[in-house]
Amino acid sequence: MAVKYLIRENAYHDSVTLMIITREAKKIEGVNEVIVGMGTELNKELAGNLNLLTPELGKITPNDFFISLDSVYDNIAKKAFALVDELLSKKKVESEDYQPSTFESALKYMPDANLVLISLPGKYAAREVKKALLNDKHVMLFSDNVTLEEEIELKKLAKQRGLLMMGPDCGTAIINHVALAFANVIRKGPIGVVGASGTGIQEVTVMIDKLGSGISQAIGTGGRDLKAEVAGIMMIEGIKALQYDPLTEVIVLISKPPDKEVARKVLSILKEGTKPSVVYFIGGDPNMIKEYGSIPGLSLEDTAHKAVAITKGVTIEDFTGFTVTEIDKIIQGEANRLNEKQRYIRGLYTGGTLCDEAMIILSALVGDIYSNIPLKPEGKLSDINKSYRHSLIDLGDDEFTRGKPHPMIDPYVRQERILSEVKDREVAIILMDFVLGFGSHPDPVGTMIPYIQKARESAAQGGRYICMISSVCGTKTDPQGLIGQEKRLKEEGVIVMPSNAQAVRLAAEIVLFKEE
Amino acid sequence: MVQERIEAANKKVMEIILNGQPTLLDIGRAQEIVPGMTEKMILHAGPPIKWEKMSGPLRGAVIGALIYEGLEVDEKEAIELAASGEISYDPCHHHNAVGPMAGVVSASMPVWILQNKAYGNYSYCTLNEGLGKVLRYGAYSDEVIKRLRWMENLLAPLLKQALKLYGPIDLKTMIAQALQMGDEGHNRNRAGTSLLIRELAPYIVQTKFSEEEKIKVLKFIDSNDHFFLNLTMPACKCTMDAAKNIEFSTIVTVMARNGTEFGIRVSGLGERWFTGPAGIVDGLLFPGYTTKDANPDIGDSVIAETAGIGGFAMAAAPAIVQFVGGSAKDAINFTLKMYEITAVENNIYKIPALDFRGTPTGIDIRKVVETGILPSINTGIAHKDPGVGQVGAGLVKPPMNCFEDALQAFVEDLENKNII
Amino acid sequence: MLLAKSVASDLNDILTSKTVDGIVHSVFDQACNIQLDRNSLVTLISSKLPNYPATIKLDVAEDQKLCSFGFKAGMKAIVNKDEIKIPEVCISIKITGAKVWDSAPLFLKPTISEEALYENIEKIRELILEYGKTEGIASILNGDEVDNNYKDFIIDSVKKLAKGIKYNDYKMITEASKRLIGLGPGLTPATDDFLLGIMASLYYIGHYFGNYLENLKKIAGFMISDLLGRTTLISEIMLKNGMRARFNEPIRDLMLAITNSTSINDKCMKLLNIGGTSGSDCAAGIVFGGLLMIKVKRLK
Amino acid sequence: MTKINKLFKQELKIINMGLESFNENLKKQNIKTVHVDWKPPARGNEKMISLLDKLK
Repeated sequence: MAVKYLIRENAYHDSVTLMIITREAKKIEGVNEVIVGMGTELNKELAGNLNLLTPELGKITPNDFFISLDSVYDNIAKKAFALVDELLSKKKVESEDYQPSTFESALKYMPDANLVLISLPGKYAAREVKKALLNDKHVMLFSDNVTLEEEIELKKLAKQRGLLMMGPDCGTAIINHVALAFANVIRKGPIGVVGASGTGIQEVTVMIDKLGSGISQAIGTGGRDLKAEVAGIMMIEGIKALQYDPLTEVIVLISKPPDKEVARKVLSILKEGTKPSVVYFIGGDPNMIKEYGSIPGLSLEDTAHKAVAITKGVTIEDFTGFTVTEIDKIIQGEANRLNEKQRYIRGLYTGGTLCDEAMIILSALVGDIYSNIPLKPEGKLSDINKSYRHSLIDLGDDEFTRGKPHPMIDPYVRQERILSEVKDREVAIILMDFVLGFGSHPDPVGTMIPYIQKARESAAQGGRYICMISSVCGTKTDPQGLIGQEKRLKEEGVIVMPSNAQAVRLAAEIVLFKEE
Repeated sequence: MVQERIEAANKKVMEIILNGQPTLLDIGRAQEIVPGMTEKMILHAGPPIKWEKMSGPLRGAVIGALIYEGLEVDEKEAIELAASGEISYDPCHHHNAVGPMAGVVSASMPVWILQNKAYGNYSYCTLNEGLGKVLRYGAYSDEVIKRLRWMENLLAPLLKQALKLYGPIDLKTMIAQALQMGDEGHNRNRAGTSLLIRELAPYIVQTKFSEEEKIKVLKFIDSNDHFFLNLTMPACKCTMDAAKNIEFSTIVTVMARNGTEFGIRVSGLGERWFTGPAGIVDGLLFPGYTTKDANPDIGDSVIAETAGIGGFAMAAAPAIVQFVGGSAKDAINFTLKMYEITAVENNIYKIPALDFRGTPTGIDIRKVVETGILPSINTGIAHKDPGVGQVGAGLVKPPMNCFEDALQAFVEDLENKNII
Repeated sequence: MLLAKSVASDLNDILTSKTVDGIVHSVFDQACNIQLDRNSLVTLISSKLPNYPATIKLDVAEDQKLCSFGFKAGMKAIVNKDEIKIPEVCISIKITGAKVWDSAPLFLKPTISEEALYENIEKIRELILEYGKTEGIASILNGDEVDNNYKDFIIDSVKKLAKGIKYNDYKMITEASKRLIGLGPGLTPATDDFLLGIMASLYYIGHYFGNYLENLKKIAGFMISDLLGRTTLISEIMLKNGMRARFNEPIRDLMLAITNSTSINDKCMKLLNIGGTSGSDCAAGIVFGGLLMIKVKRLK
Repeated sequence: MTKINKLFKQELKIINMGLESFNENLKKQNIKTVHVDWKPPARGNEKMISLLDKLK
């Protein structure tokens, strides 16, 4: 029993408000009992009966307002009292819908704002970021088209003031369990993530959640942070913050292969700290990571597996297999339904990093991959609208999104693309990602289903079966709901794999099985 | 450096505006009272305009005024005279005066005499004629002229006597009270008119006029919710006038329309007008009228918004927002938006619905240009033909170029002075 | 300047031609209390509310909230029988000319049978349980279904009070009431509303059974004989008015309906709609007191 | 403690500038936000921006 109380002398509140306060305070988890009222003898006596009376409360008069509650946690009591204050001071006027026109004016309405989320046209963004930083607000800058010079200047300013400056082009962050821009609903847990890639963070955090663990923070840095020019300013600040954060036990780093010098710097910062870390430089060299004492991830999924393994204190093993039972049966079954000529995999991706990861895994298994964002220059498609052999397309790349919404918001590009892909007689497998979470389309699977059906019909008319493999980057608690989305894909005969890595691997295995 | 100078100048301007003490003193005859007024002069609303450019309602009001003054007897002759060059036209604003809609003031018209007690300057405005067919909307039929004569011969002398008995009336407090009773001081003047009647009635009764005359006067005021508008306007005028010509200030001291053009004046830019085409009012038209009937924006009444009431105090008068099909919340948002372009929150004019936040006061041309937010103005809509009258009411915005031109002139001024 | 629409007759004793200073005690959406001295309050209420003893109803728009006038607790108020001024917000309220609402008790000759009276009270109980708010102590009418700290805390005292009234045991009444004043959240703690309801039944149903008002008043007096400092000022004054059989309009209307009519739903709903739980708590008191008085009939 | 670590302990209060859907998503998560009804400065009029800058 730990009694926390609050007294307001000569404060009068109507009973409706007080009832709401009692009700709301009781709802707070960790509050065992609460009494709210004026300091009359009987109210005090009742408080005594409920073990909620303190000597100080005993002294108050009937014209003093009090709230007393039982909770062992200080922070919960604070939360309850903050709620009381909020309810008591609630303005009678509903003016919250007013949208101020400038940052300065917004500050008047929320002087204690601590983060500014900016998704303005890149041309104007830097100016607003600067204002935010100068007002000591942390920033998440979603906008792209911010120059490298601006980025460096802003990040230096942020560092100097001890602030987060996530971005530019930062698509995902989860701060204090709030999904910012494109992010999933992830359990609370001991793993802290710093990532230079939006969908990379999404896939890793989703896998962590699927494995039953959770995250403390997921900090985005924007894609260019680990370039030589930016020198990993935000990655380093992020790592330091996580090292200092008592709720973080393991640190996970995700980035495209960084500049070598920057990589050394970042890894040495990790080395200086006491917390274990898993680092995935997508397609980068794992040896350097090992040299610095961090554990290299082999895929986004493997990265999550290893981070979770560390928190559980179990042996850390590379994970490059499947978690699906009877996988051989699926491989054989699918391979047998394809005709002789069907040989190629076509990946239609909405998540850029998922596409990167797919290319890396796939190229190791089946050889050359073509793409609009190829690993090697020779893999560049001459016409991005026309796939060639094994092709993995990032439909979210600039060339597709110019003047159009990103396919994670509106999958229109993919709807058309799937129909043209299946016309190609050599296509065996369509590989797709579905990214859930805040920011994404409210029903990404639903918008594709009619086109999946059409694609199947069109192939069937040519006497062909098309193998469709997908992975859904999402959790059960995402607004779209993982289970429903997966179920509807399965109903359409689409194979749903638990991760992008496994989906890619399955596609490769089917193709390889057929070739044997 | 230059920014500090501007801020300091604006601070001074805002102090003057907030300290203003508009007080109603008396009633007098325009020619005798209004500085620079002559027998053959007609004052009008808005920035300067020639007869040829005048819109329907303003022309109608000029014709009516000429007939009223007995300078010409019929319409045809009046039109000839109006165009002859013999009559000089001048904005009310050039004579410390303001006038609603056409804003026409001629020599014999009685005018309210107000003084800004804090700074000693005066302002003037005609007495409100009521609703329907009235001179300010360009009507000049016999009934209009007859009413004007009645106002000159009975209403004005009677009120003058009552005022003498009462003494000076503090209009600032009265406007502040009206704002707390659902007026915004431009398009809704019901509370203000009621407050005025309440103050004056005991003294009207004490005047040496006949019972019948007193009854007629009281009924006349009572029948016209806008009676108080012609006091709010000069109250705002003498408040703003005290703040003009303050070097380096970017605060707007005058906004006005003549039915053809919208014009503004800026404290730091002296007597210069910056004009653009007057807009069409977006609002509720009375049954039977369409937007085609509407004259472009007209009148000096926008001095209310310039001084921080009217459209800027929309949140105080949710009833008004219905003109544009809005809700009470919209009314609040209209006001909140105006804080984005104004310098301060008023110390006296307060809005109950915003927890007594002061009204947004003092339009800063820099803020208007930077945010792209234009002042939102509550106003009546005049029929474009002379003599028809009011056809609706609603919201209007000034043309952006007024503010852009003023900003450019302001910068050029500073450049010429080698300050920047 | 605001006008008063109506003014309660009992304010005659409080507001005199002598101008006195008061302070704004508390301000709510629909009411603003002005404290004149230790023992007296004048309450300004919006035109939406029914009449109460010691209140002045303002002639303002129905949806106009009083807090929107800028009144704040602690502001000075200058008061006499003609006018209340709150200089800080430039508002004066003109009382002269307002309609007087007579807050005095209104006892009519009973016109319905005892059976109908009983049914009326049962009806009120049903309405409370269906439409009322039972977060206060109205759940006392409902056995043990609702888990409610307040109810459990007072049940014994309520029983004791009933016994005291039944046997005309003044000491027992005082002791029981003492354990019933000032419990619950809000400005008028739930139990105070409950006691007020009991007083209403005591007077009106007591009168129905032909009891002398003097005797009823004596009991009511003992109910609050140990009132001082036990509850909030507002509640204290409410109970004192109740002791003098002065109730607000909905209570009075309901009491008149109970003893003279067979259609009480409207009147009861009006009472239930008062305040947060106040109306329901008070109605519960009326039911409790009513059933008690039916049992007691003539005081000993 | 750095400001970043302080942030980790605070309730997020966010000013959103840009996509309104981000603001809606934050509201769905019960986060207090103010959405800025942002417009390009001087409506994107370069001449006006340069004039304004001269006064700064």
